[in-house]
Amino acid sequence: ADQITVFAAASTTNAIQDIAALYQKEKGVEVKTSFAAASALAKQIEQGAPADVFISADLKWMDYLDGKDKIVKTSRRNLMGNQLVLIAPKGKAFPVKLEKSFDLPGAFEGRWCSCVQSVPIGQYSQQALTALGWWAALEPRLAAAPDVRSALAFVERGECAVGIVYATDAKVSDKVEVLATFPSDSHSPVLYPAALVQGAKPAAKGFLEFLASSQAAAIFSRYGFTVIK
Amino acid sequence: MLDLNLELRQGPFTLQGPLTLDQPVTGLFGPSGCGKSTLLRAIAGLARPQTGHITLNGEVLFDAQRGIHLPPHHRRVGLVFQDSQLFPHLSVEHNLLYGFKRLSPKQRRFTLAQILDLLDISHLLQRRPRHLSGGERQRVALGRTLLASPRLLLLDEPLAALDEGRKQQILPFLRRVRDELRLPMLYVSHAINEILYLTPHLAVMEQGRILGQGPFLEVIRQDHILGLARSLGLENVLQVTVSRHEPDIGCTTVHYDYHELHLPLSALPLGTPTWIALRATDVALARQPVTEITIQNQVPGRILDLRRVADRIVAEVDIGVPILAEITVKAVHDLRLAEGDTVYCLFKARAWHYLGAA
Amino acid sequence: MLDLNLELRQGPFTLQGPLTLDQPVTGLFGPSGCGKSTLLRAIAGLARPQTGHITLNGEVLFDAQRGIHLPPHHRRVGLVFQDSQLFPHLSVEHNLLYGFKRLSPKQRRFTLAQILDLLDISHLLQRRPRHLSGGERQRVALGRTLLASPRLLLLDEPLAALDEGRKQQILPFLRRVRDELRLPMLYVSHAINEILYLTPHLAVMEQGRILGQGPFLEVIRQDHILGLARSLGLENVLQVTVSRHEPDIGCTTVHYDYHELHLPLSALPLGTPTWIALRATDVALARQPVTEITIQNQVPGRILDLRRVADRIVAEVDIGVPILAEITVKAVHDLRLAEGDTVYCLFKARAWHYLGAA
Amino acid sequence: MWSSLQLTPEELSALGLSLKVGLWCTALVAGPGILLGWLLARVQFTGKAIVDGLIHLPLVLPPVVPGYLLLLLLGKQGPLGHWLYDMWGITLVFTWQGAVVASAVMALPLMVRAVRLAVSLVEPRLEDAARTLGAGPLRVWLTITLPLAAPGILTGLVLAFARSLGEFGATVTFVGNVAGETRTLPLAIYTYTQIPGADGPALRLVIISILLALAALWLSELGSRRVERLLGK
Amino acid sequence: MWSSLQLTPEELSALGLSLKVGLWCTALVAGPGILLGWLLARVQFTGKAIVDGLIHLPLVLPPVVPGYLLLLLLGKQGPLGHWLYDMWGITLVFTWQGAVVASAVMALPLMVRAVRLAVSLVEPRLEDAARTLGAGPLRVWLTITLPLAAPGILTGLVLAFARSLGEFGATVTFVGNVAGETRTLPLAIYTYTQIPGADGPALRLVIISILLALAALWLSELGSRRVERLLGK
Ligand SMILES: Nc1ncnc2c1ncn2[C@@H]1O[C@H](COP(=O)(O)OP(=O)(O)OP(=O)(O)O)[C@@H](O)[C@H]1O
Ligand SMILES: Nc1ncnc2c1ncn2[C@@H]1O[C@H](COP(=O)(O)OP(=O)(O)OP(=O)(O)O)[C@@H](O)[C@H]1O
Ligand code: MOO
Ligand SMILES: [Mg+2]
Ligand SMILES: [Mg+2]
Repeated sequence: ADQITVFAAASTTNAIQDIAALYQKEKGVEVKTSFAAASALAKQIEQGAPADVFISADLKWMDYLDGKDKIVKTSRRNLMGNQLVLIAPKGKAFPVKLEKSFDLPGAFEGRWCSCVQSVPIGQYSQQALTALGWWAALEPRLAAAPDVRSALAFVERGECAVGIVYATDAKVSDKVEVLATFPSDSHSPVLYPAALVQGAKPAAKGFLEFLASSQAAAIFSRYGFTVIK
Repeated sequence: MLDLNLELRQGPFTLQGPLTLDQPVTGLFGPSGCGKSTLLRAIAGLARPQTGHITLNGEVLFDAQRGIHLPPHHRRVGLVFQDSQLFPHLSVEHNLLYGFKRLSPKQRRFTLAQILDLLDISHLLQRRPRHLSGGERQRVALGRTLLASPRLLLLDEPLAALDEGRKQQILPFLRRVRDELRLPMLYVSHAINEILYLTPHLAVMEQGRILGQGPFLEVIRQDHILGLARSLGLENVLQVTVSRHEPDIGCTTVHYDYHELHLPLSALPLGTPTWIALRATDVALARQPVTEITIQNQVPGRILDLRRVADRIVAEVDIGVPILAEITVKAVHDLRLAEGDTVYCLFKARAWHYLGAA
Repeated sequence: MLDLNLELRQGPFTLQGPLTLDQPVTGLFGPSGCGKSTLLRAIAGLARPQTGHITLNGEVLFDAQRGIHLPPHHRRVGLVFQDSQLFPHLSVEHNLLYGFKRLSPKQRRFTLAQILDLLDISHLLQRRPRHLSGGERQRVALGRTLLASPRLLLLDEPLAALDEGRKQQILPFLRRVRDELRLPMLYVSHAINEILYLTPHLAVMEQGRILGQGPFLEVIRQDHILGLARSLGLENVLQVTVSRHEPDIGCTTVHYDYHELHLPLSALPLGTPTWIALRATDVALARQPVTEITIQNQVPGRILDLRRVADRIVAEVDIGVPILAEITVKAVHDLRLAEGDTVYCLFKARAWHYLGAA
Repeated sequence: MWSSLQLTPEELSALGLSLKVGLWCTALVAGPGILLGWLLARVQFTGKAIVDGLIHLPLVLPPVVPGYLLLLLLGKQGPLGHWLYDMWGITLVFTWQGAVVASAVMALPLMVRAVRLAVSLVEPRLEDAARTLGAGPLRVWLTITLPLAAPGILTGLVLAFARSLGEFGATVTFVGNVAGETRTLPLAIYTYTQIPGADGPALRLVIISILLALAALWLSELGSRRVERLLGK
Repeated sequence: MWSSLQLTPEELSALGLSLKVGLWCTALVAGPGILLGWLLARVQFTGKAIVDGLIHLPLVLPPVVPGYLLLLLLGKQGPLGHWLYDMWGITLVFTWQGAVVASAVMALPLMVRAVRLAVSLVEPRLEDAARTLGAGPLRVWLTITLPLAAPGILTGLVLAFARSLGEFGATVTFVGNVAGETRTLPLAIYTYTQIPGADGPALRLVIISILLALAALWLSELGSRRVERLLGK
């Protein structure tokens, strides 16, 4: 049977696993997956890793590989999107208005959680908070996590009064409450691009197409992603 | 003062037996591997017997039945190890002071200077044990234990690696320690003359058992230990009393029964009962008193027994006490000696040695 | 066969001097810390001198100038360490076989059974060194080196921790090794009688220097070594020739010049020149020959000198060779002895001991 | 990228923090490490296997797991963290003290193992000798066992310091990545590796780490030579 | 979550892989670790400080850095990786063999340190004794030095195995996270922690890790008792 290898950003783990299993069952193509930080995956592909499909958590690592001619440009597409939400530990919710007039920095004490600005969620957070005029006041109070899951854990454990995570993460946690969803114009769109890696096996093409199928879309939305039409 | 009765098994070996030390110094004597070191370890508290008890000056150090096992550091029993066991990370000075510095001045029985001087180790103070010779190590180990001022001193071949000169220096010191500080000792050595210099009291071990114990003479006369005296060349031991000192002619006169003996000058107080010893080979026999001869001691006696032993004859002569004389077959022929004859036993003054106060 | 001249500095200590060993066995004698062990280590190749050379049977083991330093395992020089240095992770058996099993059968000079038997260690074969007594360890170390069949044997106080009985067992064996296997040895001991049993050849060290070397008598008569003989109680050493054996009366007769001496029976072949020794305290003096006495040897001589030494008198009597006699002041008074007098020296046969073939 | 050999303020802060955390971690781990190492080498007690297992856990699990467990235990809502805060006003999460705790937990097994090894090689007869000289267990331990195990203690401390310099997973999970507070060198390096094309700054930090480690190793060599001399080698 | 005590195929695969990687890592690290540990303890040579530093690097850097360096060096395009592939057809990236290499690199400093410590505590006089018995340097090394350093070697092997069981950062960076090939227990745990709400399966894996570690420790205790008996303690 054919076999393909999919490198996917860690935050897509659950969805991609399900889709891969489904694809394997339907098409008889064995799908191997490797989940890690997009940065690690990109570097591995750059070094000639035997990946057929790359699914990134943001645009910049896809651009990075694109710039190095490591992906098949024509195959690149955005699979899905996500939203940014402001969360608080369960039971510690407070009213928030995502408007410049609202004083978010004054509305809670201590630190807030997101990720370092070098990972996408960190960057989106910065953009959104800047847009709302809170960044300068909140930047020193940032407790960054290496990934969204860790950021979520800090809020779940009440270490941070608020946090900014993806809607997909907030959705599955029963220990946090969503205070508000950031308007999509307050930050660059959260997009998950996918592409064939240079030299990918022919069978990979089918999988990339399957990712755009309605079956896949159902799975994405089940996990809280916004499906891109 | 030390009383014990115990059984200690280690591997195939079992140490066993009662032992009572009521003498200032007791020599512990026995062939290699008979259990001497193990016994010392048990007394010091480093090895725990399976059964029995150990009592020191009435204090129970160990009692299997009552579950008492006083730890070593509460026993104040000093042990000079056969293989020195100096602390490799400490200088000689700190090795010496290890037990000493924790003592209150009142408890200290020696000063560092005294010990350095006696053992001639002042020049080694800053050295590490690794940079010492075998004998130097042994001396430091002895000094370390002495400075810890124990109430019982266990010495495991402390002078084995030392030259004659050093031994002659350290032994008198140990005797002073015995007499002046009244520090009791259990002294393991294969050199019987070292032991006898310190004490006539002996415990003899073999294969884990204490075969006998008591005054040297009594112990070695016991049938099962007889070989010992012979192998040591110390067959004659007498108890005598000091009657006269003549320093000008270098002579000390002692007596037993109604006999007088002339010995080399000693410092023993008059009237002191003391043990003296003589090899059987140092006894000559004559038919008549001999005049014009430097042999001072000529004691008449009766031949009890003439036995051929290998190539020589051992004569037992009764001079108030039985004395063994080892003489050649030729001499017996020439003199036509026979049992029952009266003979004079000739002993050179300097052939006797003092074993110490009785 | 062994020739060396070297200088080796370690810390404040310097080992220095030439040494030539051309005898089957040489005794190495000297006070604690004088450098005996260091010398053995240099010969074995474990310590590297700063200057000088070491040659064994014409082969250069070490030469500072030529930069030659043969590693220890190419020297085939066996060293029995003062502190045994058994391998703690190997059983006694594997310790013993460590050097042995690598040898071709032709190179082997002993069998395991021989060594086990001699040293009486068969029952220890499966033990670990940690579970051995001090003397047992020393015996295993000796056995291990013997089994490695070296061409030169360096022994560093190999019998120090052993009882008299074991020494009497091992020394004759070492003598057989010397005679039958012609295995040369350098034997360090503080017990001069051990050394003299194996050889009359001695090297004497002090403070890192080799003071003298040669036949015992010559060495100890050297002014700067004089104290040694006294401290050992071996002031009289004679070279004699065996003239007669009388086993029935247990007597061996020897002669020097025109004098005869009666000694205990020995196994030396007739005509053999040999060394015998006697303590000064074992010599008695008489004005006349004494009859009817068991003292066999009565040799006339002339008093050369009468010296008071502490509480006693040392008389030097010329009986063909000078003999020292230690007698009491009282005896000198009683006999009115004076220099120039003719006296008879009385020696008991059994007071002599054999030092070995000259 | 080498435009300046001068350290940027961020680099300086990460370096200083790493050094601080490393030294505190080493100090914190020393006592328990020595005690536990000795205990495991010398004392037989029930539950020894469990203590042994617990100590090794941080080594056998991916670092984020101990980090997460620390968060559960020492976080504001954690049983111990709660108590620490109420009783002493101590907060560990998001503070450099927390980073110290995280790397100490990760370094402990290394320290314990090294000490245990060295203690097991100490000659018990020397301890016996000390006891006959009147030294009680504590004095024997302090004056004989510990000094003779010093090479192992030193090795353990070096390993602990080194481990702390490299510790990332547990730290970031437990105390997050807060600039100037918990952003040690590894966390700063991680931050740069997440930015495409930021290899230069990352490499600078890596080199700073390496230099710091070399300096520490060099110091430890000096120490180990001292120890060897102390032990009379 | 405890619905079944039976391991799922994924769990089994991760467990088997961890075990395989751990054992191979331990085996791989043994030789160089012993050699380097002995070298650093006993031999003076120029560049010793550099060798020492190099060995410690994986310890002092966050694990992703050595992982990335391995990728650069041993990747298909890396100088060494290229050669390995051309000459021997060996691919390390994304293979379990690569995972072995990654954890071996991370474990090496621990192994080296333990061996070095033990060798430095071996009595050189015993080696002297062996030499006078005719043993050349190699035989002395094999029959005296190594056996006497056995406790250190054992400790080093335990640490190496444990480190390999917990190794995450270098592995995921160098060989990725491919189920059945490189997804060892730590990577599997990571994968679950990336799935919101999958704490249960993650915990199961953590417990499997712990049990595996305990089993390994228990085995090593047996070994260490054997070694102690061997050393006549
Ligand atoms: N490594 C060393 N560094 C400095 N000095 C040393 C070293 N080893 C030995 N010494 C010194 O060298 C001298 C000679 O030591 P050596 O062991 O050769 O004496 P020895 O004659 O064998 O004495 P002993 O009869 O006591 O064994 C001693 O004074 C000793 O203190
Ligand atoms: N740990 C041990 N396990 C088993 N047997 C031992 C142990 N230690 C000593 N032995 C044995 O116990 C016996 C007594 O040993 P010990 O050391 O007391 O003898 P020793 O009389 O001091 O001998 P030496 O004069 O040779 O020093 C020996 O036979 C020895 O082999
Ligand atoms: O193995 Mo980690 O999680 O990069 O410190
Ligand atoms: Mg003993
Ligand atoms: Mg010596």
